[in-house]
Amino acid sequence: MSNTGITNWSRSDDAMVEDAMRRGASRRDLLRMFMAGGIGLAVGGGILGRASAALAATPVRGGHLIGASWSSSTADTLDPAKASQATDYVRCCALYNRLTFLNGKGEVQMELADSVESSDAKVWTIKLKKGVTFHDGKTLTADDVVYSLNRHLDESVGSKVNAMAKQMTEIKAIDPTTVQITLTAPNADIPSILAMHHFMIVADGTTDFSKGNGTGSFALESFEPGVKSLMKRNENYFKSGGANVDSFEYFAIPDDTARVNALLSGDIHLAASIKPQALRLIEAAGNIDVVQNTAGNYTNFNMRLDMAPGDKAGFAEGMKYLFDRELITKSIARGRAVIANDQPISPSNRFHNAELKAREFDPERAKSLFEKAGLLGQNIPIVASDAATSSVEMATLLQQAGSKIGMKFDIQRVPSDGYWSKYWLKSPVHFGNINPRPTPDILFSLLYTSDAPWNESQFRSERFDKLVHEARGELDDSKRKEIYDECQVIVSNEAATAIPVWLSDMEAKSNKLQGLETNPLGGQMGYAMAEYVWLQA
Amino acid sequence: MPNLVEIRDLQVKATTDAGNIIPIIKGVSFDIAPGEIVALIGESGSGKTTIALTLMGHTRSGCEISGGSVSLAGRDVVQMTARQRQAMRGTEVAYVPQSAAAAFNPALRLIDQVIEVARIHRTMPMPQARAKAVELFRALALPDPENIGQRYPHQVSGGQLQRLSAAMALIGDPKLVIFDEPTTALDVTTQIEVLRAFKSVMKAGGMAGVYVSHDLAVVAQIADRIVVLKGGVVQEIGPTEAILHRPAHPYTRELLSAFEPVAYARAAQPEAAARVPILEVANVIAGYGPLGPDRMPHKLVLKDVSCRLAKGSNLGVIGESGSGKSTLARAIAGLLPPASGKVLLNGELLEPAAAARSKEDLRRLQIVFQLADTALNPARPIGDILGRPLTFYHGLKGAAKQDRITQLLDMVRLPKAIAHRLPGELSGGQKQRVNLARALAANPEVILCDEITSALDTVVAAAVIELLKELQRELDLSYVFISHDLSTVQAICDEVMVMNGGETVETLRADSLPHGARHPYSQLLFASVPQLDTGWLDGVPLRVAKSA
Amino acid sequence: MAVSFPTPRRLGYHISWTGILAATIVLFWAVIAIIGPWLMPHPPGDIIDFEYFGPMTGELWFGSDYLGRDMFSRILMGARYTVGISLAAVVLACASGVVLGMTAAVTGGWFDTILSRVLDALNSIPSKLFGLVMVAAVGSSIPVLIAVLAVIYLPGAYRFARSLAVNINTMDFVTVARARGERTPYLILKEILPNMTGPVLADVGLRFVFIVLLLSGLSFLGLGVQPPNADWGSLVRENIGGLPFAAPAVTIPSLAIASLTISVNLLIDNLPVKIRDRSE
Amino acid sequence: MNSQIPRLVLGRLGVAAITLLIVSAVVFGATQMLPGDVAEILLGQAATPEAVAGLRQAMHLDQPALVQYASWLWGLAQGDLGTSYANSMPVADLIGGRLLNTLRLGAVTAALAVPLALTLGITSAMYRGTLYDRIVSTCIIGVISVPEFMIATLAVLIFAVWLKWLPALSFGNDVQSIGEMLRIFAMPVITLLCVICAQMIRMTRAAMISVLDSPYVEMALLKGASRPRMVLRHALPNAVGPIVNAVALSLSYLVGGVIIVETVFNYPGIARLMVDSVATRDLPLIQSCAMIFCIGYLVLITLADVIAILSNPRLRK
Repeated sequence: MSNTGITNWSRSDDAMVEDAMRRGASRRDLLRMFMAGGIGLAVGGGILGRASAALAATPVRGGHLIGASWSSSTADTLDPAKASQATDYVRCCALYNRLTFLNGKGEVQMELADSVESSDAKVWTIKLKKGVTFHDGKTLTADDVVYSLNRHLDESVGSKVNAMAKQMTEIKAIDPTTVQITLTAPNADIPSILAMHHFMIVADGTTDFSKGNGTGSFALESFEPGVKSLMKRNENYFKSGGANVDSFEYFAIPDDTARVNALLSGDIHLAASIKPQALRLIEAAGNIDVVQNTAGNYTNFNMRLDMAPGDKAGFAEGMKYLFDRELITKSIARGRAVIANDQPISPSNRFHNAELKAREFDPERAKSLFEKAGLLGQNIPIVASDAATSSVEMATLLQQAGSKIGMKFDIQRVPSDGYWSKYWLKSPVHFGNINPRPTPDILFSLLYTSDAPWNESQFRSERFDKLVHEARGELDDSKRKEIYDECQVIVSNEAATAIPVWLSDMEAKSNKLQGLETNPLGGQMGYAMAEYVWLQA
Repeated sequence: MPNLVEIRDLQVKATTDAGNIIPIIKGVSFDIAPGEIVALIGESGSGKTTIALTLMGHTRSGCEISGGSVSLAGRDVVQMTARQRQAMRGTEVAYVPQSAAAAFNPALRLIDQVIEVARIHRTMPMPQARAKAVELFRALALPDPENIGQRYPHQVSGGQLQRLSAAMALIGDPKLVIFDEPTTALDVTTQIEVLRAFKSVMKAGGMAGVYVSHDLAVVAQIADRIVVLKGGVVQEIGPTEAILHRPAHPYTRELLSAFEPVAYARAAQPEAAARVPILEVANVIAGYGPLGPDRMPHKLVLKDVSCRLAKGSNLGVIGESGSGKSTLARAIAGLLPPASGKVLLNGELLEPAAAARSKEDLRRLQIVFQLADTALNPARPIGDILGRPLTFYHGLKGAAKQDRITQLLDMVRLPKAIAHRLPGELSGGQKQRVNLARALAANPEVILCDEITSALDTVVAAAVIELLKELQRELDLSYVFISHDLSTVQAICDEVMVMNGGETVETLRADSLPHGARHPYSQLLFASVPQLDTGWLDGVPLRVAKSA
Repeated sequence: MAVSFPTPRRLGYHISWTGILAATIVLFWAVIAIIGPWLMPHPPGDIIDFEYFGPMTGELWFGSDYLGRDMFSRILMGARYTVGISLAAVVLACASGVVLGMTAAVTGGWFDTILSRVLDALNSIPSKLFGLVMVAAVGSSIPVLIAVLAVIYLPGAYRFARSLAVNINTMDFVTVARARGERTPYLILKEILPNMTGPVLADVGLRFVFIVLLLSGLSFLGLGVQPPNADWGSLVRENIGGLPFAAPAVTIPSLAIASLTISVNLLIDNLPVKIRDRSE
Repeated sequence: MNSQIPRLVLGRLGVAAITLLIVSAVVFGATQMLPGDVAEILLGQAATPEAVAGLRQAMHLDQPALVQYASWLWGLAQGDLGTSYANSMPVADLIGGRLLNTLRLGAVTAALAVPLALTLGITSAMYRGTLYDRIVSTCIIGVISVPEFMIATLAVLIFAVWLKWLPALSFGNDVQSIGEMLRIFAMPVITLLCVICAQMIRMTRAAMISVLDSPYVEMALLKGASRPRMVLRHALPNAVGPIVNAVALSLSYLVGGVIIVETVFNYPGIARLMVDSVATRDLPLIQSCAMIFCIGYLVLITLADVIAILSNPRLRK
């Protein structure tokens, strides 16, 4: 990935968080939540490397933890509302707390809140824990929560979740430890919404966030945007024990090779987002573990159906046949990927349609399809970018396959810088990168229904829209499975989005670093690792 | 009494960039007695400087002593180790360069350079060295001997530098001093001074000297014996008197004859003045730098100069460096547009700036520069250089052009084969002829000759003058002949205009020279020209000396 | 530079052995750049080996790259881009720089002053950053790359040419041409240019080297030729991960760059000299 | 006695003003071509039209770009670099530390590079044509023909990853002791040396050689001066002009050109700051960085000219 590609990461990170909050959108979960405060869904087949062995071990206190992310700039911020990249999230998670959070299994847990309850899912009452203090000594009150939530409604703040927060019509403090939120319409997801990183609680009236004054397990020592941050353990943290490490240093090393080298040389304990090509070196090193997480992240190939050449029947299908998924898995992902079948529900999801087989690599078939579409021998531009993981490599594979059947694809590699605002969703034929969503409903309503905000191929189908809506109301799991199976078939065949493989996100860490688990909110334990991990002496 | 220097069968070879080895000194032998001054005379390429340098065990890059011996005070310089030579240079044998201006380090104070020899060889403590330097300055008649050493080279005049370089040579009390054309670059009035100074200190110090020069007249004043060289071979060796008055070798005679001022004998046309002058310059004022409020240039060089050139006759312009004679040529040619005044060609007014003049006017008035090396584009073959004006002015092409080029080359007595050569491959004389031919290519009516013979050896120069005369007869040309050398001007001009400090001193008929001069400056100027007579220098009235 | 080659003695030229060797290498790469694509055993984008950073084998002469593509083919392809782009850029930069420089020197005055200012300003912008901004702005296509590289190196060439031309301009033969009434274009092309070809050529060579390196530098910042093709710099950069294993995928392109730049340099330092023996 | 220098410097100040204006205009033009503006970039995925509009308004970015540019210039005229769009910190604060790092690295490098380059350049000119000369020049060419990032990465692998002698990362701002500074700067400096020395050495050699051919050096030889004396006392003072010029040009690279070194060693310098600011379309920051590079360049070449003048008595008067 490029060292300037901020936008792409902000984008995917936001999406990751957002999916978590949208979890449990089914009525059944809603009911459950009233009784039990929410049960989790089986989320992301988080495969743990050797690190998992360490889980059993008991935490060790002390030490100076150094982690390195992949992108950072002067836009780095400690304002949760503006947080836009892994680097920001990790820092905010260490400095602030949310009312609720999601554990490794994706279950909603209470953090600053004692309880989040509603009788009608429209008016929500939040009871706060007592005796929680900010780093500056101030005690947490309802006003802080009201202020923190209201900020997102103010457009001049530039909050990432402004749209999300709009549903909150009224946020008021009942008493110092009780906050009441009134919504435009019932929404059972509030507990998860509040678990978003952006909804972290800041002190009432805070406008300058460079101090990072929160309730979190770490207190800020120093912070230089685009350079690094240094934190000390918050000794009077409200959770028992608090963080394990004494101090926590975090920054970004944009250059992939440099990041790995820094880990190998022992300068850092954790290097986020490792390229498959680096694995050989890392494994050779011996004292390095790789934490791999295949939760359903994918890079897909989008052909807009409302533009040439996507509007020609058969083109999309042809392209799907032109993907050598075998080769992609082997060469590009170095085996750290699972072949996909052109639809977004990953095998780790219980609604995954196993009957729906992935298309074989079949150039001849593709050729005949292109012939029918009258596109054979035409020159078709493909927009790819380092912003969409491995898209450039995939594009080259397509190009080669195409050249063998007389299709000319000319690859336009564009800078990651500005890719998501300039090319994604806009170019006729381009690559995208989508992060895991735990429920089919989110994925479909986000990416494929007629009103979907990111309808990458401009796919329109009443039947599909109807099915998705139907499924949202369906209580019977098996029935929903059937419906979703059909949805997946429709997407796989009709939507013009080729999804060749499920990619996995890899982090490399020194084996001194222990207790790092996977989390549906994203890498580095949903960016909250600092509070939980420890350094083995 | 043994000789101080004994050169026996000296051989020097040079390696060309082609890698060919060619001999440039072919077995030269001669002696120098202590306190004796021997002159090496010869034209460029005769190897005189090379021989002089071997006395210090030095050869210029690409050359090497390939045989023979150069013994100085009994020790063979050729066999010496580098260290021994270092030790010898400056103390036993010292060098006075041709161009002191170039030989002084512009970044260092003069005194430090003068006494450097003492510093290098630790011959004496610094204060003493400085004191001695001041003495030498005084002996060499340098102004303000106490403080002149504190100046930098660019702050003193050429003549003074030349004398300072002598001081630099003498500081180490060498047994032998080598003078390498030390006065060639100087004006006559300055030269006389420097010669005086050299002669006196040499006599006083009783030092032996080698005086390298191409100018017999100068050598006559200072040398005891003369060695005549040509092509790296000794032609004749003898006492100065003998060489001057009883030359045995034909080449020596040739050299001498080139010196005899051949008065320009031609049927004087009394009515010449009556006719419309082909070129007329009226009250020209010109200079360099930005125009001042009075619309006069910042640095005025020509202050109201007027002259006229009758058709078919020649006007000589003579003066020392800085007199503005070359500037006059540039002003006429329109290269330096006059600030005021008129230039008329055949009675028609010419535009001040060349750029504004018509092709025809440009064609009729051609200028030939002093240094053929820089006046000919070194990157283009002679053919092109001559061909361009033919195409430019006369639109000649192809065969016609080629024929004309051959004609031109023939006119200036050059083989047509030269057309394919580059200037760099020609000798000085050949280049100057090409330079001339280029002007002729335009079929001009007037040619401005700016010091065209100054850079040439006397014999070659004489030949070029002859050529000019012939061409004039054939092509009915008129020359404006600019020079600092009286004899050349005499040799070709009807009238001579003496210039000084940007002003006309006086205009004289050539045949009345040199004794017809009325103005003191012209008298001084003419009197300063060395004569082929050993007694001349001492005979020159001291009035000349003071004003130098 | 890539097409200059030693001229035999009998034509009156003299060149050292180093010069000949260098010239041969430069010539070799020049030829590869032209015919390379026809020599490629595999298409440069084709993944023919599931092993990545593979070693040199009889089948894969230069091993395989980070995707298991044939390095040999990619090097051959890369030659065209490295040599081609750099050559185009250097010619563009130097041609325009020299012409502007000479014109400025000959005409002088305002034209000279303004031009010098502007180019000096351009010179003060760090080349890589300028390249980065430009390519981020208008995308990374070959014409853009060439243009950017040319713009970056134009000021240098201009400065160089101008200083040379100023000196030559004072020569008498230029004055003579002026006195003859020649116009600026003639003065520049016929009188001045022929006298600075030597130094200008040397300058061209040096800039060529710098451009090759800058190109590789830009590729490090993610700008370069469109895939599957890549210039040598990009090859080094995309395979830099193989450095720890000294994989041919990274060493070979580096060697290619080195061999090219070094020989160009040596060639400049040992340019053929015309034999000049004065004929008297 | 010395009216030359002040006049030159004053003149240069005027020129500098113009140059800076031109540069800022060029940079402005370039940034206008970049896709997206700071508001879109900051909101990233959440960039719904109304959100962007709101943020733009809040950041006063709703007026046309040209106006913003003009107002920034106006601010600059009053010595105010403006405030960063990306994180509304004063640009001066953002640059401060980074600039210091860059200068520190630059200073250390220059302190090593200049003496090294001069010695090598002068000696190889002194012994022109000898084996030593050939070895030096060959090494130079060899070094400059290896891509910068290659040298840097190789250095990290060898010294940090394998030998574990030096840290792979260099944070300029946490230097306590000299020893630590050496450890931290070692690799960046080595890399930079490889990049900038070559040109300086070549130029120095060339300048020296041209002077060594001059008559006054031959004169020194004929005075019996030793080779070192000829070179150091007679040739060097006259070669200072071109040499300092070459040095200045090479050093100007250390201000803005070290982007690759900063990236590989994660060194928080000003070059990376500008790259970041380009990524976030942070106009005031971009401009300010450009200004700094430009000023650095101008200062260096002016300094070079001043030294050249001081070294030459003819100009000094």
